[in-house]
Amino acid sequence: MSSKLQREIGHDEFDPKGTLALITIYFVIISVLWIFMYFVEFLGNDLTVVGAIA
Amino acid sequence: MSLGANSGTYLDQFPGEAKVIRTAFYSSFIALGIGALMGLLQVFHRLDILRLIPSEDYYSYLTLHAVLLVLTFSIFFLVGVFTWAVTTSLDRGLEDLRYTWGWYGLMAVGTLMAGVAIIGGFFDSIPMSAAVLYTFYAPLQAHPLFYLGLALFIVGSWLAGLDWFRSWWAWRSENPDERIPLPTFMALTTTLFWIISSMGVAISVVVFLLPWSLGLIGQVDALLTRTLFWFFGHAVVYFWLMPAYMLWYVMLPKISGGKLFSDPLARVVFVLFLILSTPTGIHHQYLDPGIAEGFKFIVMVNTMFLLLPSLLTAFTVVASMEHGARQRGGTGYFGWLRALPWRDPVFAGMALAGLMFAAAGFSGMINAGMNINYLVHNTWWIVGHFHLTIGTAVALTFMATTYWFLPQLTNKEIWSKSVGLAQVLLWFVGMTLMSNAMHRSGLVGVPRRTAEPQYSGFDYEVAAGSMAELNMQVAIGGTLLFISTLLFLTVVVMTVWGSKVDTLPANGYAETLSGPEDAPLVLDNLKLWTAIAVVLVVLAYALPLASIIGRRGLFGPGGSPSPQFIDTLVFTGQAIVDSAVGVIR
Amino acid sequence: MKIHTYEKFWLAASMLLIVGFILTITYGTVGIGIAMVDDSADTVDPDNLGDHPKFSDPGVEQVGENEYDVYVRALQFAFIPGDVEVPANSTVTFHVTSSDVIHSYSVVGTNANTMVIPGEVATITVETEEPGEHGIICTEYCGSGHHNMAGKLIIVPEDEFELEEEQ
Amino acid sequence: MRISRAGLLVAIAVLVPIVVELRTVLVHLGVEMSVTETGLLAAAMVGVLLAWAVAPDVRGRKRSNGESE
Repeated sequence: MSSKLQREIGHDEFDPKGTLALITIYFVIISVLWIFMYFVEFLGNDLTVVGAIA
Repeated sequence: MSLGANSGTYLDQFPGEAKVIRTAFYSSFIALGIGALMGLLQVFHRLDILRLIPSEDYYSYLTLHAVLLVLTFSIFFLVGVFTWAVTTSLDRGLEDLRYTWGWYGLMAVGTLMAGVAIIGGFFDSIPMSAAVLYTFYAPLQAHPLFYLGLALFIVGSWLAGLDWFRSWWAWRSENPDERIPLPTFMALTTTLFWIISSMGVAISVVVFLLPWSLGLIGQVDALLTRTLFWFFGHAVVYFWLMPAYMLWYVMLPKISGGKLFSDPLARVVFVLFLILSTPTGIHHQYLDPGIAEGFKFIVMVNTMFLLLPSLLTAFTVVASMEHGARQRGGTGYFGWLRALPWRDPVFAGMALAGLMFAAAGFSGMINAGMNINYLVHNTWWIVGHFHLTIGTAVALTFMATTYWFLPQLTNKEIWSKSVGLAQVLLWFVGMTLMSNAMHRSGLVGVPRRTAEPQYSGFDYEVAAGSMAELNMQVAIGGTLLFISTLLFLTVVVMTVWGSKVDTLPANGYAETLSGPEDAPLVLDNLKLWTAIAVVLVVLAYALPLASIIGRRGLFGPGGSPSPQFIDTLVFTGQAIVDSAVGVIR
Repeated sequence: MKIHTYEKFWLAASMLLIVGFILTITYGTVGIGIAMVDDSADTVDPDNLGDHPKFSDPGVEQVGENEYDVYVRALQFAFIPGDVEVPANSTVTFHVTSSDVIHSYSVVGTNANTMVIPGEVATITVETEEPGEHGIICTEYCGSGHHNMAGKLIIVPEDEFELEEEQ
Repeated sequence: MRISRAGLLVAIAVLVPIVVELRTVLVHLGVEMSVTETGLLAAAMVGVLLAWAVAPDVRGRKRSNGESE
């Protein structure tokens, strides 16, 4: 395995910027989907007001 | 982590333990094969493509599929993985292999008993059945053999946990000042919450269901046994998931060519799972009458916070892969992804399993939401969700790592890495098609757990495409998954058939960028975390359980009256929760 | 304990996400008024539903100007009554109980959905709007004939609605 | 090749969920695609991916991973 290593990167010189980029994209997708699922799919569904005792 | 002194494969290091792990793995793969076949038959039956048996018997397929895959396949595999993790990271064999074979035997006998009871359901001539599905909600009743088998299986898994603890205790007495090695830490924390949570199902089975199925007691309470089931039923999900997490933490970075980003955070994550896994089960009962809304809300808050360790894991694991990729020459914001060892099915399978788990995380967030549960409860959406979690995050990780474990356990080279790669990709594509269609079907109201989702008198209103097309997606996806399973089993059999080589890499796991020396000592205080876990479980469950017993008696309405002290407890508790909820609303 | 800056950022984002989810749900409860099925109804004896004032003869009854109560008994493998007819633009409260095992009462493709547990009366209230038809199914596995357990919710225009004669 | 053959295969597999989900998203935005159209789109995307993979790397970076194994 080590034979394929081109360089050694230690803790202090490693900034996982690719991870940050990926995970930010994930965050955005999740947030948008949550809003869509809750406010459009769920609240927009028929017979929505379940429970509220009149 | 100093494994240099003891190089060689796992089989070279621990031949006796290797044999136990191998046997556990083979047991797990047999379950996988039968379970996958049941899955394929189910898909064809539900979609009315091919119905080999009457729909009344479909539920025996379903029970067998679920029990074999989520309990037998996953748990037999994970006891093997944890045994590997503990022995490797402590660098010492198990204390007594006869004891180890004892718990393996108990689990195997338990599985056989439950399996026989379920298979009896297919034959009229056998006076036995257990078409109660994996959740076995009373008053649906199974043959006593089913409950007994289940109990033995669970006791076997507890004894396995004790085995790992025995190793750790012995190691600790010789190394009093050392930190618990990370893989052992992970196995121990998982064992702890597994024992806490499976108390619920053990009480349900041993105190209520087994005596009832034997005719010793006249009736059992549907809501109480159901609540006890879910006491265990959500934590068991994490019991399956934790070994996959462990492999992502300790194996994936190494295979990517890097190091684990942070040992301390990995410990934090496992501690969070220990304390939060169990007091969340009621979120499976959001739509149950007989449980107050306040209890449901509290459990939702716990469940939402349980997202935290998974979100942290996503970061740490991806960062570890990125570290590997950059050490291999990867650059850029996304370009580094190309420098990862995609050719290796161990890596590709685990990485894709992780990717699918990110999607599963989203449907899990929806499932965790209290009122939005009205939309998805008991629909096919849920099935889509857990085929991404247990069915991919866990199953695909287990299959992929088998390509690493099997050579370690047999000293034989994997038969074909190319077939292995094809297998994991096929799983990924098949599951994409199947689970996407399941989620979407669920949103238009297609139910789970039914032999015939086709009803006369109404149609499902599909937003995108058509029902036929969604069904086709499930059929194709299910078929690809079955083919993938066959490929996997082929690789396993051919590998085991092969001859030994001595060119295999040595046993080991990933090193860390930030090691345990950076982790506060308190993280290793298992007694403290267990105590906190128990307190949280009591807080989350004492009142709902007392309330159920207070309202319904121990054996259900019509049964015995409830003990006096429970009524008092419920009255006080209810008042507290009501006022707390009053503040929230 | 060293935590990388990016990881701290992600930790904060994760907490934001979690709190955001909880706030959304709370908004649904407080702002929209979505209530969960709960334990407010008294328990019943599933073995003697025949003696129950309502469940002995389940069906639709009018309880207010635009308010209706629907009593439904779920059993292996049917709902009694199977078809439920209610007027549009009214408030309908379903009271559902089981005389044998656990079932569900789920109006297909809507949010009207509850578990039905022997001994408990699941109570959910919905506001009907447009006339139309929905399937009602049991979504909780309840035995070998589970897939046959279905009914229909028929929402009729207010002026066409009339209560069936009591038998 | 800018990417290993195995990497390319994985990339094609990852395209599957992207296409499937894209189609679901588009429907909600009012664009309906038939199965055939989806298939064509997928084929086109695979084509683009292949073209990108085979085209010489303009920056001329040396890649080390991949099919050499």
